[in-house]
Amino acid sequence: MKLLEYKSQELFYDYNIPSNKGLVIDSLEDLEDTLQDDEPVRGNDITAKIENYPVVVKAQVQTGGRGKAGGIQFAENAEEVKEISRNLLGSEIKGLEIKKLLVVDMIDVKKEWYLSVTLDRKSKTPLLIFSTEGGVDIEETAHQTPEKIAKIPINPMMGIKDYMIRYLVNYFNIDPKYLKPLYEIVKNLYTLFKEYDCLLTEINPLVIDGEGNLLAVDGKIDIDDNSLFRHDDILKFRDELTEDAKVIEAREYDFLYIPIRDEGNIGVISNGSGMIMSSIDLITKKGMEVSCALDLGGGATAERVKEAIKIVLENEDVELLLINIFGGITRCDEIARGLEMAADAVGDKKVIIRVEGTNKEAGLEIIHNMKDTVISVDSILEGVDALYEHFSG
Amino acid sequence: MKLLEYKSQELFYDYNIPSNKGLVIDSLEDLEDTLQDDEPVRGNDITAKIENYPVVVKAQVQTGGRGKAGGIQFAENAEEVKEISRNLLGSEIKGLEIKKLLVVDMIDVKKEWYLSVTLDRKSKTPLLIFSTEGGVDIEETAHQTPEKIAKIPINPMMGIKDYMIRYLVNYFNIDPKYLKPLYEIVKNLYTLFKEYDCLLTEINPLVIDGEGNLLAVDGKIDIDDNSLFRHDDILKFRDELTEDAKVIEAREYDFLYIPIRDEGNIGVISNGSGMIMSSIDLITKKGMEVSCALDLGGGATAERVKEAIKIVLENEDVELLLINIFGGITRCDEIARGLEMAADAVGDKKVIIRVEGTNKEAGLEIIHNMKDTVISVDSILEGVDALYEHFSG
Amino acid sequence: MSILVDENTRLIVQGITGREGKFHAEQMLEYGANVVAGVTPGKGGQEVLGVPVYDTVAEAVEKHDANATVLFVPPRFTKEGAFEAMDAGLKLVITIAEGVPVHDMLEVYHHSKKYGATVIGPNSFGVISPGKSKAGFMAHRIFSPGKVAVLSRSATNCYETVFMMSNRGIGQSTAIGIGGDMVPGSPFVEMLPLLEEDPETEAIVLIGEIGGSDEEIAAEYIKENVSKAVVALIAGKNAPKDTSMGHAGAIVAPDGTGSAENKEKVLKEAGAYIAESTEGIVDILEEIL
Amino acid sequence: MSILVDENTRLIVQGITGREGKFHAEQMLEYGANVVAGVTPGKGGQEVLGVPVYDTVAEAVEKHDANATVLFVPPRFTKEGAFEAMDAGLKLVITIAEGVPVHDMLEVYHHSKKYGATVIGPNSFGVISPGKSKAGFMAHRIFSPGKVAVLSRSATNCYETVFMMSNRGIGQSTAIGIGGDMVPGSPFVEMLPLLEEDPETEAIVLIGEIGGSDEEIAAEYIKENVSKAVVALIAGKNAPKDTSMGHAGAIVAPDGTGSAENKEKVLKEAGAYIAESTEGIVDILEEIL
Repeated sequence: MKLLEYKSQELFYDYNIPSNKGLVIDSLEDLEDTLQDDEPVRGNDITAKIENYPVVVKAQVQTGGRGKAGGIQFAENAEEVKEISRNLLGSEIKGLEIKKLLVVDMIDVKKEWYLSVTLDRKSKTPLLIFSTEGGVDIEETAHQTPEKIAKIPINPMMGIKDYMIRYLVNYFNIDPKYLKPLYEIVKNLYTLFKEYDCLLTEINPLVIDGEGNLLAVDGKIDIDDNSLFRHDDILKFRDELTEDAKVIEAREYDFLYIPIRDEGNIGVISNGSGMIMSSIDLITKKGMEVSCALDLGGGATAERVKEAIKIVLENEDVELLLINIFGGITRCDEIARGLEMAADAVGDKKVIIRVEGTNKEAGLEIIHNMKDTVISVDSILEGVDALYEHFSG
Repeated sequence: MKLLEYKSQELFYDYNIPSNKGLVIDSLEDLEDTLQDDEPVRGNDITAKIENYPVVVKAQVQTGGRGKAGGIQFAENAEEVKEISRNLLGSEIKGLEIKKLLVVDMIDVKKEWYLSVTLDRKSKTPLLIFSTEGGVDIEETAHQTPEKIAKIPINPMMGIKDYMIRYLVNYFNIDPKYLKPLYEIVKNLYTLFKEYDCLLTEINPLVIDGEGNLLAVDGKIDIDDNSLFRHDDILKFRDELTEDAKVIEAREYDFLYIPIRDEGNIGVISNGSGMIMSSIDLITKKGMEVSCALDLGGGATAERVKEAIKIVLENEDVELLLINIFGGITRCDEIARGLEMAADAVGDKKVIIRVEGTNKEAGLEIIHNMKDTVISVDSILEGVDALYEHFSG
Repeated sequence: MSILVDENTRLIVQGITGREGKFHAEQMLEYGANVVAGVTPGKGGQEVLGVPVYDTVAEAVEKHDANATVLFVPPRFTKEGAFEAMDAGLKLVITIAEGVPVHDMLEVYHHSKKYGATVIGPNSFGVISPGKSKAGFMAHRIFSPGKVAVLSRSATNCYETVFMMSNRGIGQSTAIGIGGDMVPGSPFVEMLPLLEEDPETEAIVLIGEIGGSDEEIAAEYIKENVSKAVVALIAGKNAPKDTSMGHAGAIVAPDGTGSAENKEKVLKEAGAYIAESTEGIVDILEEIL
Repeated sequence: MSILVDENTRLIVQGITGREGKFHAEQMLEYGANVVAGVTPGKGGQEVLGVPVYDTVAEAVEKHDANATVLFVPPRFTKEGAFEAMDAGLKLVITIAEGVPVHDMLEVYHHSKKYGATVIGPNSFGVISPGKSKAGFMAHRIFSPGKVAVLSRSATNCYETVFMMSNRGIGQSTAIGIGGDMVPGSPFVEMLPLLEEDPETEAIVLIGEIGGSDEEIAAEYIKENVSKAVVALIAGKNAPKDTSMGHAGAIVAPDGTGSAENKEKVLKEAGAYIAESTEGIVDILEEIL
């Protein structure tokens, strides 16, 4: 789960990582109150208010390139904050609704560094990444000038040691006075990484301001979804993320809904991540495009299968549906009955269905009694061929 | 450094290990105050007072077999506490002065278990030791009925896991209701072991009282001397330990003084632990007995050598002195001059001296000018022979 | 004698009294697996399906000389369960659960290397040596004994492949669910030496997918050390970037790390046959065997 | 080619700018050791004795391709220093300091095993391969090249022995200070395989002392795996129980564990010659060589 910037900044604050203070606005009414009372509206323990203008108003959406899209604006006074907020709140950037704004002090930026701790799947350890070329796309830097990025694997039983930072300071020719504050920030960032089960904790840029202080000016935190049971404080923020409504709806039924391509007109339902991927690969190889996919997981009942089909078919882009089931725990007859129950949602749309495994015969019997827009096939390759016949892309 | 019982109990308390409350008495005056005010005199943060009689008065000395030696007595009322305290305070058990008493509630003992965490040098890990046969000498139990003791090595990166305790509970057929409290105690004891750099944390007995509670009734904690720099709170208790005055005196000069045998009449001074042991071994093999030994460590100056010789020879039991030096950092001439400077302390006592290594010639020249009770030899074997000639044991 | 699991495997089922644990213990017993004991804390002394249950793995190991365990415990208890098993001396720990926190697996991974234990999974169907034994929840009816080993991050893609293999007369020596998580207990590369040595294995099917670098690491190893034929499939070529495809591990990083293209490229360079579909795997196998 | 340290050793001195570090770096250089760099945090860029100083071990390793380090740092910084060295990729870490907390050494010990690094000491004189190189503070003048390896928990007993050996014409292949602490980075048993393999070593002197079980563990190994003659001395036979004899490790437990009697007994059973004194070691060597 990728946190919004303001939530990342709050966690930085909790872990004694100096960040620029800010206040969060989620409605124009709150904004009025705030500006009048000179009191913060943040729903957390950081107190902040606008003390000095100009300030920066930042749209809280999970996408890169916010700045270019007008999501970061400067305000000279309270009127301008209101004006900008009116424009931004509720509007969209790259299809994502802006539900919250973060208003922060304008920082006198002298230098911009990059700092992150990420989970390195190759070495199976946390990886500390640092560069004095911050504030820009780090992947670009990594590609163009890899020597400007230092990567230090962290032994999970050892953690951050000060010699690592001494090394960085020498490598990048950094003024030694930053050794101690940088060490503290890295240590704290790593503690946050570990304690919050993070896949990524990133500060970009880590700024040196006019007074020579280090400040985390923008942050990204990605928390392992599988760990959320032990992070109630994070879990409750999930709904505020600007996610696809269908993803949220599917999650309520314990399904995984994955939007694939905006141009796609095929929906895929299957019972397992591998099959979903294989199905999409084969469809795409034939020159067709998948709009979305839904993973039933194991052992779905007819009732739940019905809901899954409805979720996919209510997507207006979906003209064709491929159901590809290899049943172990999942029973083919339950799948077939689920499709039966979803008849209204299906309407006249073509459904290609392939069932294999547990209770296949019983399933096929039900399917064969359906109207002829439901086409039964015996393998995924046959299924893709059948799709191609009806493809209108 | 082995803590006194009351200090161990205090650490147990700090680590949420239930122990029987007690108060510490170190003078009769304090005792009067305490009994009058109904207030505790403990110099620490545990508040305790005598609420119910009878109580147990326990002499705080670092030796086994206190009970048999009269160091543990029962009192029915305040008068008896005073009486016992008058008798015990300042008296000696096995040559150790009783400086403090611990007065604790009398516990209704239903069962006595044994629990410890120790550093196992063989496996280089902490070792959890548990037995339902507590309250007695665990070494005796280990010898007689080893099956009544469970030893569980603890992976230092893993710590205490609840399955270890489930295993113990089953192995010893313990009522499962003790699983959780025992787990908590073991976990806390291990945390204490780690955080205080312990070589041993032992609860013996761990008692089940009349109400079914687990209570640490007597405890031993041994803390790694080399770690004391990070345990100021412990270091300050070192002086209250009933140690040999010579050990303390020698420590002031950074020497290690080791009392060896009460019956011995030979003192040994050397510059290294290995040589000390070798010298004692060879002397003892010849049928002689060493009274005490002093390790100079490396690079002792003449001035410090003088002090070392004085410390050893001021021990009245010492009739003969062996100085055995293999000089690397230690210079033989400094040793010789130190001996010269200690002439008063030496008096007419025989000194066998062997110097080898750095500045040997200069050292020998000084030694050869000394009176003939100072006998120079060329090897440790010669030295032992020379000792034997003058031995009057 | 097969790798990891065979007729000599004396298996413990951790979580045997749970719904899933009991169901699959029964399946395993039916298949002929030698399930010698179950473990559920607090349920020691009971019997399930005629199998004695203990409170701790250590007791089960002591009493039954067990040498492997399969964990049917919830994801949040998988770390503790795996530690308990390794601590009791077991050198093969098969974990099933989907949804184990990746930081937990980091600990399990590094501990297992230190102990010299092999951890399979999590988010895995387990291990089966067809006709001999199985430890996991795979639909064993589709498997058949033979000489092709299958390693797969995905259960369903493995089933598809094995189903067709068996239908077309190509049996399996051992099939191993590497698991779909970011940090598998045993990535492909750690299974390859066992298969290269295994006299019962003639060819290796490697079903990978997008995300991570484990296929690339395997490719390096294959290039230098594997003489047997390797047929590989990489699923997820057309998955969008930076989007998890269901398996926690099946995600291409924003910088492109973990893309199917690179995996296929290096595997091909290492001499592996690249299949375009599960059916394609079987076509290739038919050709080369 | 000797074990651990020889003319190919490219040595770092951690703590080279300190009094001890500098003094012994000079001694090592005089003896011909190839000290390629020094490390002292905050002193990077300086030179000491013509040796460049770096802030971190990693820099020193990168710039000078160092392959070993000796730590002249205070006991409380030994853990951190050893970690830094291992983290920089060094596989030989020699620690000198007396007074390292034993819990620190537990961490270093277990980490070093995981990394496959050899840690010598602490509370050790270091390692010397006479005539080739040395890393430590031993009085090198008494050593002479030859074919007997010396392992010792005690510096002074080692010096005594080596002094007489050299005087009587018996040289040393390598002498290693195992160290006098409770948990040595490399107990005797870990050095024995190297010496058994070492073509330059014909016999092994093992100078143990009371406390712990490392001599017993060594005896087990000697019995099965060491073909070369082993001459052993155990110091501290007549030390009182439960009293530290100066070395933190030289202490017989109240239950008798660590007694000299048992160590001598099992070493004898393993085929080692038992000497009664340092001089006795040399007598035996003269006889058997």
